[in-house]
Amino acid sequence: MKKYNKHLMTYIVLTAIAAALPLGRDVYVQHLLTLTLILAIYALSYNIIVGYMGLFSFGHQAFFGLGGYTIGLLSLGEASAGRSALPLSLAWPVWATLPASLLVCAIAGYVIGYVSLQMRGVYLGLVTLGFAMLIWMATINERHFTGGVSGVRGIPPFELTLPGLPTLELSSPFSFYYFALVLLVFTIYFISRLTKSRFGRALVALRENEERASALGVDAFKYYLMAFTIAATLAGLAGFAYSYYLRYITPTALGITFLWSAVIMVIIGGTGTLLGPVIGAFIFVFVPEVFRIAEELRLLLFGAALVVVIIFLPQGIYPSLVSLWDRFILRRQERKGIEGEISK
Amino acid sequence: MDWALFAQQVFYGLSNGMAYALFAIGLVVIFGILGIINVAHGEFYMMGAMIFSWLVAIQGVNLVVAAVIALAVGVIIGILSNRLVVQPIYGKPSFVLATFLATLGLSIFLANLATVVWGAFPINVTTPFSLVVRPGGIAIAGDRIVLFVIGGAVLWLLMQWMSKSLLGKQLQAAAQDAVSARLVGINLMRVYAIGFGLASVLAVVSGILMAPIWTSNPYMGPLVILKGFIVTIVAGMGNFRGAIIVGLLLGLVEAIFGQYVAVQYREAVGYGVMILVLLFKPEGLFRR
Amino acid sequence: MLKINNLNVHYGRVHALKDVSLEVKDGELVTLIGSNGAGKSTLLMTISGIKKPTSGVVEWEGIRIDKLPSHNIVSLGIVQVPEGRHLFPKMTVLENLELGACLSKDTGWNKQNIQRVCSYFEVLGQRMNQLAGTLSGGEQQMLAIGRALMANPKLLLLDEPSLGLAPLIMEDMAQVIRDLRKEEGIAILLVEQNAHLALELADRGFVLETGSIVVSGTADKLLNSKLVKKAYLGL
Amino acid sequence: MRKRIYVLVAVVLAISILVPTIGCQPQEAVEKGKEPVKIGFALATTGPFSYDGLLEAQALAIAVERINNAGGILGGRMVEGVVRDHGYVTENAVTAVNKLIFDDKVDAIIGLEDTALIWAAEDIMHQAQVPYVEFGGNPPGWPEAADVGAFRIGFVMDQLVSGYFTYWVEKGVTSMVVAAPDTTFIVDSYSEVFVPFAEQYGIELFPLITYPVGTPDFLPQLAKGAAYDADLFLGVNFFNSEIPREMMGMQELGVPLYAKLFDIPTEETIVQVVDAAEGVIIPSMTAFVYDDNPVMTDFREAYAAKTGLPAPHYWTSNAWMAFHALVYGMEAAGVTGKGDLAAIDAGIKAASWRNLQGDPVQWTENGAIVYKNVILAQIQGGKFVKIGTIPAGPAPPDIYGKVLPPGTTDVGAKFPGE
Repeated sequence: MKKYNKHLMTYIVLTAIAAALPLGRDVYVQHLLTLTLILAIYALSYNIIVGYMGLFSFGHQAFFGLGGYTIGLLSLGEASAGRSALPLSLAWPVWATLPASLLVCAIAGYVIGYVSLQMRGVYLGLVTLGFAMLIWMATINERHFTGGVSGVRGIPPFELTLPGLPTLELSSPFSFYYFALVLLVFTIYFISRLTKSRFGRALVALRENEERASALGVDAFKYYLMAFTIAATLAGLAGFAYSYYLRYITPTALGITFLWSAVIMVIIGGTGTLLGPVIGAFIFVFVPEVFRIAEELRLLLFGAALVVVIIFLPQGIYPSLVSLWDRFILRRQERKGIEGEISK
Repeated sequence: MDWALFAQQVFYGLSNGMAYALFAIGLVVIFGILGIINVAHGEFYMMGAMIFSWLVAIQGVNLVVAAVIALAVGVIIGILSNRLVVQPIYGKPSFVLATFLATLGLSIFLANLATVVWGAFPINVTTPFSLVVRPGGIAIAGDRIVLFVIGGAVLWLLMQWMSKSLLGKQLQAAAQDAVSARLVGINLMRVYAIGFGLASVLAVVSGILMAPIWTSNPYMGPLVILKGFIVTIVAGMGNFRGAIIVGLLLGLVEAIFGQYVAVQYREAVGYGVMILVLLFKPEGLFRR
Repeated sequence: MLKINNLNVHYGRVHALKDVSLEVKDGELVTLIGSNGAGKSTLLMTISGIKKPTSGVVEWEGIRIDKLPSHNIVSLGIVQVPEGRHLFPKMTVLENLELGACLSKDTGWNKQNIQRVCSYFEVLGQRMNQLAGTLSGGEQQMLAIGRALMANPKLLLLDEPSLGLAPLIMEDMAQVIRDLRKEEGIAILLVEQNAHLALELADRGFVLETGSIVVSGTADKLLNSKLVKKAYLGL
Repeated sequence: MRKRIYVLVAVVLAISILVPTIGCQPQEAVEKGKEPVKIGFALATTGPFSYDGLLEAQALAIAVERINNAGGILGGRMVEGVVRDHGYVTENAVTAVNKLIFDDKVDAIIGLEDTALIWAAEDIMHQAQVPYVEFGGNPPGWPEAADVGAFRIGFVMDQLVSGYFTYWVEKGVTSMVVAAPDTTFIVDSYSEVFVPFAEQYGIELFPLITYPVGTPDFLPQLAKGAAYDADLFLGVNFFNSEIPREMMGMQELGVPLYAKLFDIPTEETIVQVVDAAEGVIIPSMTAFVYDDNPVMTDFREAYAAKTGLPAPHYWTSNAWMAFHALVYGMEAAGVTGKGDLAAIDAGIKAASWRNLQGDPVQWTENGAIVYKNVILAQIQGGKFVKIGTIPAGPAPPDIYGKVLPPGTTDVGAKFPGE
């Protein structure tokens, strides 16, 4: 119990520091931080598949985009008239679009997972990629329904009205940052509870040795499908935040570039860790910005940086930091021990 | 039914398919031997096409000389990539995922490097074969015939080399069972280096052959890499003959589907087939 | 010839071999018996250079080989026939044999060598162009040994050659092992679960339990040892 | 577990130290009224579209240098250009614009050469009261009448198309293939612009979606279009790298009359590809290139003096035009317009256009500066030759927001021989 409290305290401290980050910064940095948090949720959801399940999925971007598109299509209303070529004007409020987008992603995740989770390894990755590409193609081509390549424009700002409470309107990166922070904290809490549950332990057992876990009576397919659906739903949550934040969504959001970003964030940060993907998202957003000192070379440098990091820290940055810290602490303890002996 | 148009589509489909096959075969080599997906394969292909086009169209170098230089640079890039990017992480845990990211980083790097060196403007090459004949109303372009002839020859040589030469057999052996390959005394690291070199040569060859047909720019790699994935998977891992057949079929099916069914979904056919094959025949269509 | 001193091998945190020391002399047949998971295969893989030891020394004819890559070890004459055969299933018998000799460049000599292998295993001669994956279990084992012989070994590491074989074929295999020793003077390190067979063939033996050698000695001595009798011979 | 916690705190602290270092630039004290006018250029300097972006950046740098050599604007204030890359990706465009406005603190923004990019970033710029000039692809109806301080230099799809239809109808064209890629918004505009005009002019239209979503070779699709056997094959495309391939394909397929709706990147490329094809006609939406316009003459001369090369047309000359519209507007308004969009709005609209006498541009109702004419150029004997001017036609009735029922653009519905 005591240990749990200490843990909780750390997270509270971390959240407090995170909450203090955008204070006093200009909107540009606030925007980057907000983007980081949204992408961190997305990376965490991808980490469930890659890190905790130990499987490949190259189709995760589809769920991110589906979440975003659901918002886009359901929230358009009279206010967006003239700004969108779509004939839709459903004008659903936030409390309705949120469950809708999560539900769409959960169903999509369940269906795609059900079909493709019989595969393993690279094959699973490519079959999910196939599904994602099909969804992407349909989004581009069925423009009477999706807005085509120009995307959905004129998504109303995030506005939550609950009875008895003042209306919550988030129209600036600064205010959206705290909303995204709440979502991120929820996601981290949810995943940490999940991994500590019986379900999470079963997943880890499956990751370590699927045959043995299956022999012990773990229904691999059922667990994988469940986890895949959860990951898809969380990706939808990230897409939800993304869509309301930028207030505009294009097929890029479910295209292959968002697969690359997920892969980069999770692997650079550290697969199978709770905070690795968050660090990965930070790096993914901020490092290309740091390279803005040379606008034309920034992606060249970013590509090179990716290679270098993965060669020297193939486990990702977060686990390497932990082990570095380990060594540091150990050495200090050793030194202390020696000093202690000398003083005796 | 307009038969001339049908024949035209078959011709275009097959020549596109030849390009897919030629490109994919290098992916098949790497995927077969190392079990990894080389995302940067498209950029090897791009480097081949760009170096060749730049030398021929901008510098006025002789075709053959340009091709040789492009091949040489391609081999160097392939071997260096293997040495500097893949080998350092070989055998580490999560090797497959790590190489996926490392080669992704490499592909970003190479595409942007090419932009810095040559600019992103497309380079167009005309060769002495860039002419068109129209037997029976079907447009047959000389460059496509060259693609068929040289591409076919390269694929045939590759198959012969793979099945006849000791080195080719070593490559196959490493693909089939890495541990016993080491136990019979095969130097795995050397085989991997050769495999990577070979794959990049094949990518460069396909780049050179495609340059006069498709024009070259630094971002042409990602356009074909997904086709390569489809071919690799549908054919079955490490299956060369299958990859050639599937590549040709993919081009053909896309052209015919685009002509007679729905042109905007022609790309979907490949993915649909890939999904179905993986679900019902996961070892690939052409199991040897 | 082969000398192993205080060898330690880890798989992650699992200590697979603990201070193992043993020796195989010229032309000797030494057997290693032990139950499943005792570390027998790990020992062979370490000798072959597939698995790197955490500490200890493996010496072969006075040269340290524990840091050498596996192909160099093969070229020194230490060849392993791995457990479960590990053939190249999509290649023909002939190709498998050729790959066994992939370190030698002399093809004429290789042909002689193939004939030599066929003299031990006549069946293989009849199935030269069949895919290795389609052979029966016994034939596969023959091919695996044949492939190893193609490399002209001075020391053959045999890992469970009798596994999954019918008793009759097992007897054939035992005969081949005897012949190899007698006619070619090849030293053999034989790993077996079938302790009866192993000790019958061997000059000396070691018993490996959870990574440590617990008993060693001549085959006769082991056959009469209480521990071996109880645990491995089922007497 | 505890060390983990330390690591976390260390990382977060590192982040919080790193974050403020981004976006902190030393501010030099400058005499009030003499500080430079900062203009942000949001361009694609990386990615497949950098062939445009880098050229635009180059042209804009020359423009900035020239203005400064002439003594600057607004009573001697120098102009400072800040290039920020968006790589043609929507959320990167938002980032680049945020960087320009809140970190670089620019007075105005030029760039965002694509519909999706401007749509993603327009609200940010408008809320920050930063005037912006766009010079790329435009959806019909943008900017909206309410968008004070938002400008567009270039073409308007509907006027371009209507002028085009008038021209070809006169030439006796009664059927037309319109081949558009499936990755640009042109496909959307297709139903909104082409179909109403075709109905109006009585032209039979064969819609064709071509071009890659990752297809390296779209000749099968062009072959399909060629088989419609229409009087004119009209290529509509955005992705420049495809133009040479497209033209090669037309040549290969023996299409008799082939025209492009937009300009092409360089004369060299196009001539190299279609040297002998007399049937190929290219309209120039950057009409200035072939017109005797003082601003464009300046552009050609300044570019040649700096680089020794002929000036690239396409978006580059649009960028040049946009820059001058902005600085002349600032001059006329007497302010940069930042924080006071109405002033710059009036300024740009009232600008003397001192170098634009006889300018081939006009204002549209919603506040865009568009070309009055479309210049048609033909390749003759390895050179571009101006063959005529098409006056911009009227807009078709209610083209935007009018969504045609699904199936109208069903590709292949009218395929002959089926």
